[in-house]
Amino acid sequence: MEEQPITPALVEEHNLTAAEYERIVATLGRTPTLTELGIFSVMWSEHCSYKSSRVHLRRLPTRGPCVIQGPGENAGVVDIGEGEAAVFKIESHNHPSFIEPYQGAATGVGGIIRDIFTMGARPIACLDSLRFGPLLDAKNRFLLDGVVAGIAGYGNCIGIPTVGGEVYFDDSYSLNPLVNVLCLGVARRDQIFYGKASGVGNPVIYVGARTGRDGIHGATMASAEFDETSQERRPTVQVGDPFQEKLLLEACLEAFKTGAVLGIQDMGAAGLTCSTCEMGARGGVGVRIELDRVPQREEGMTPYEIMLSESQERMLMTVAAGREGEILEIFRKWDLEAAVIGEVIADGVMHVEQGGRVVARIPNTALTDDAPVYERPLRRPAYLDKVNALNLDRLALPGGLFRAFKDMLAAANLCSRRWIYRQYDHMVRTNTALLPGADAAVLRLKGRRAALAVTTDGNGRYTWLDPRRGAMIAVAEACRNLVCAGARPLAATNCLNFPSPEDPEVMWTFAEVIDGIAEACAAFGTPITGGNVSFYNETLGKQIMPTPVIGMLGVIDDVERRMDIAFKEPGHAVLLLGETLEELGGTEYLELVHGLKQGPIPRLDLQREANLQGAVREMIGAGLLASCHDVSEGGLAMALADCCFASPDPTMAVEVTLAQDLREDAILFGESQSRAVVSAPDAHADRIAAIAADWSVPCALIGRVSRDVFAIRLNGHTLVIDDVISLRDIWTTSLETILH
Amino acid sequence: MRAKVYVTLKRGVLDPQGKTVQRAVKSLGFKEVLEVRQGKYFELALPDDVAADRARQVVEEIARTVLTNTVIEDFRFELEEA
Amino acid sequence: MRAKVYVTLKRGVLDPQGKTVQRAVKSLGFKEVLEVRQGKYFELALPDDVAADRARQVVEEIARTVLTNTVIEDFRFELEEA
Amino acid sequence: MKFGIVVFPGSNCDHDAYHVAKHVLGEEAVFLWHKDESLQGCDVVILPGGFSYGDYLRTGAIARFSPIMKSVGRFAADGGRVIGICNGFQILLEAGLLPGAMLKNERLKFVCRHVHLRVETCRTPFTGLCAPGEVLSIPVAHHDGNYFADAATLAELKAHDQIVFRYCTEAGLLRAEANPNGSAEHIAGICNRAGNVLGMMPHPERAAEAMLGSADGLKIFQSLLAAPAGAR
Ligand SMILES: Nc1ncnc2c1ncn2[C@@H]1O[C@H](COP(=O)(O)OP(=O)(O)O)[C@@H](O)[C@H]1O
Ligand SMILES: [Mg+2]
Repeated sequence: MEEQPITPALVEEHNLTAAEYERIVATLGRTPTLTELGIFSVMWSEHCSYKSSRVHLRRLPTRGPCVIQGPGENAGVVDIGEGEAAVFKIESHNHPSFIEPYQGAATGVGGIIRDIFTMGARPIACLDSLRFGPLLDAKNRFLLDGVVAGIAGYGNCIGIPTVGGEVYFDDSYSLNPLVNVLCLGVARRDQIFYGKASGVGNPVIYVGARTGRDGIHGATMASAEFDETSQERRPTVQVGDPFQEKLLLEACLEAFKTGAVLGIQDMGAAGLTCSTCEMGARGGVGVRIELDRVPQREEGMTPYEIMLSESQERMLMTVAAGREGEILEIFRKWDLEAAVIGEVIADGVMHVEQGGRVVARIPNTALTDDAPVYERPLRRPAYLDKVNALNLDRLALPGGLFRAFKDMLAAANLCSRRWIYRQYDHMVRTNTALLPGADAAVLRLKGRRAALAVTTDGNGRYTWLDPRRGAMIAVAEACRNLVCAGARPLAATNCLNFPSPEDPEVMWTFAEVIDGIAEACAAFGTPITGGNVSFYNETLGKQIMPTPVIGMLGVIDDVERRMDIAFKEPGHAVLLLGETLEELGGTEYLELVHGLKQGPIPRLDLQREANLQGAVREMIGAGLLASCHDVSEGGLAMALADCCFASPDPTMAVEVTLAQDLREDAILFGESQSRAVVSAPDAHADRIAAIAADWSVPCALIGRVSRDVFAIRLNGHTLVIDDVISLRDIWTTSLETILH
Repeated sequence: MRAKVYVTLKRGVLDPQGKTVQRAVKSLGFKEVLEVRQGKYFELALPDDVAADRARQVVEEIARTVLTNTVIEDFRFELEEA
Repeated sequence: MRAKVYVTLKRGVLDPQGKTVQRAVKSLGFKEVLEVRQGKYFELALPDDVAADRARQVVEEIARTVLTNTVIEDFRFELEEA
Repeated sequence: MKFGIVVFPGSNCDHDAYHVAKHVLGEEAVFLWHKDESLQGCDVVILPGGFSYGDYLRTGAIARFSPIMKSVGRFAADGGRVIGICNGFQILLEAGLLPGAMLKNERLKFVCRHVHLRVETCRTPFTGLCAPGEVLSIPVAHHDGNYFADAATLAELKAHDQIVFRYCTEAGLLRAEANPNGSAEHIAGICNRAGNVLGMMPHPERAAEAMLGSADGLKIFQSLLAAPAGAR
């Protein structure tokens, strides 16, 4: 069966170019078997090999005093003090979620959680970063509903709280929703596990779910190997089993405690193939496996199918010789499948046998480090000049700014995300010290004074209009969100969602985004410890906006000093830190009210941003603030509203009086960077002003927290005034209203 | 008229529900059960005077578009006079 | 041998899932559908050589004790030769 | 006092309950494995929240067959104190240790949020430190918390003062909008006739420290510590 001739058509169906195929033949010194062709095909795919992105990713800063493990492992690891390490990473599951939103999103959650506990960490939280087309379209509502239910279905069941995230709506995502999930775990610093095989003769153990014919993409050809029925039995969608993964998680953590586990890797994309060759390559050894010993869900699976299956909830581990019994016993206790399927060998090859016959034998490095790398051509997109030619003089103020404000409160991109996060168990494990609705999620570390803060950010419209600066703003906003929650930003992860890398204009935006992230991360001292690249987010020629999502982790030294965004007491002074410029390009307001998706996007001065963050940290550290919220999408008016609505008291309101010689809409809705709204008792106002002055951050007393009446006055007239309860109502229920 | 619609997972699609039930059943001592697959079952009530053809057409379409996730599930249905 | 078990909510127990499906069906323009009730459907595989009586007894017991919560649900089942 | 927290496959609030018993209350706490039968001499058994067996068939349906549940049944019959929280409540219903059943939430969505509970009876060892009618703020997190019982059972529950908590507004009023799941008579928690077995959907273990937004749940655990001893 294996002797099926490899034809050019077969090669093409495996998404390999003729040149790549020649390279395979040269590496092996012979024609590959069909199984080998399949293995090369998945390992050299964009998804596994990063062949288009690798040359660019090298420019990201990945080192720093806190970094224990940077990119290259299952997840990044950073030191969080007192012998503990945080393990975190973000992953995309965009394409599967479009095909089947519930299962696509669910298995995305399952996959990233495995990446975390495979490193020896107990996962403590997830965040989800989502993008959909406009909700006017029933198909997009269906996708949102399914994706949120899928994330909830998996995360809630496995018992890991989904504590935050973000969601944006834009037409470019209509045929390509984005589903990115970040998972964060905590481990003992000295008990991190790596995906590395070692010790010739050590057994290799397969644990978890049985292998089925799930998600085998490679070949759809009618060939001798695959008869009609096996085609039909090959589901394109994997079904997640969070219960199984919960058992796997507990069993793995228990197995790690024995000291018998030497290396472990989860089977995600490219399943058994990927874990086998990567573990071998990292350890500089080889791995020999026998497919007959692999637990299988169905009969008659071919080596091709077993090696390429993407069945979920599976792991591969190497164990100290002689101690396999102990490990198998633990998995049995948790009612899980576990079997010794091979051993570590000296040759650096992936050696696969079935029925005593060798079905694949490939040098590990040919599949990993030596996989093709492309310097794809780059070309600055022509659209950029056109969309960055906004002339504010030609932009009329809307008839009623109050009306515009109400529309913004109800806008899908700005309204409350309650409908989403209430479907997520965001409290399980009892660590969530800042609930969703804040700038960042805060997780206490039981038994310690310190806590972790985590957020995801990425405004696709910004990066579409200005890839480099947009990416820098994403990093800046992520840091700012953490700082506003009282944290010190530590390190970042990133998920880069782009259309086809074969389009030079896309590749140019990709390169720009990398440079933007690199520059900003270097400036803020937040190295990138891992991430994910998702290309080919385009359907029928329609491309998504380039959408980098930054996940940022920070530490709060004293959890009691965490900060939230809610106004606390009527009478408190409300201050605006930072400078408001006449900037409307790229804003939510410009698109919502004027129907314009135009730049230039807000300026970002890294030094000013650092000053703002430094000032805010000092104010929070000194215990001066009652609330703190960064100003982002929707501008100052939205930020003020957020601070009111975040209070459990529905009558909490604010009255501000602004005086500035700028367009009124820019003052209210402009998205100038490096700003924050803070509130504090009057007695602290002087010290706040002094700290701001020290950091050269403009600081203006703009109003007071009030009760019932929400009012914004500008240059002597009232722009907005209403009963806060009715405004709050618009904002809280908007998503529900749109969706039901 | 009454329609009964059965929705089952396609062959080859993992059925965690069924598998879990099967395990439980086994551990309760029912060794005879070799496999359990779990699906959904719907009863639709239609007016008695709907023509069988029309009923068939309506139920088929509802089953396909609403009751079944055709990416992973199949369905079949029966019509029954009340 | 194959057993098919149908579990449905008792009359009088509210079925919000069925209601939601019904609403969806209606909004799609199928005015004919008067009511939708959602239940569960199980297929159990038994060895071919089990005596029908024994099979009946086993399936009945599994359906009653495991597959159904008799406070809110009823069940019925059929046996089928393979 | 010794707390035993049962670990079913799929339990995920077991560590949270343990944390409260051991580190917040400073009492003794042990995990009880579902395949064991011994309750290790515990004074209180907690059936924690989570998704036992994935809740794939029905919530709590399979967990009730665990070996440990036989012992829990005997323990309860002898007057031992048992709290089922969320999935634990669902298991108690499936096991017949409490009457009624759980349906899917009326709105068919999982719901995680803080709710208000009115304490309906203080006669139980779980509510001894509460005032009648007192309103507690405690979160819920479930997909199947829509309590159902037929009219006769509901009448029985009332006749024997078995309704322990009801969902209410902050001011203690029973209102549809304060009921997160459509539960009959706004029921959030019930006990058996003797009062030694409590099932509740809200999670008191998530509201036992001010840092988490509320410490009202602690009252339930503290009531247990204050109550005269039950069976062993
Ligand atoms: N998809 C989501 N899942 C969970 N929480 C979300 C999601 N989207 C937004 N949130 C939460 O809603 C709040 C507001 O989100 P966002 O407007 O993006 O905040 P910011 O502008 O401060 O970054 C945050 O606390 C965020 O974590
Ligand atoms: Mg944001």
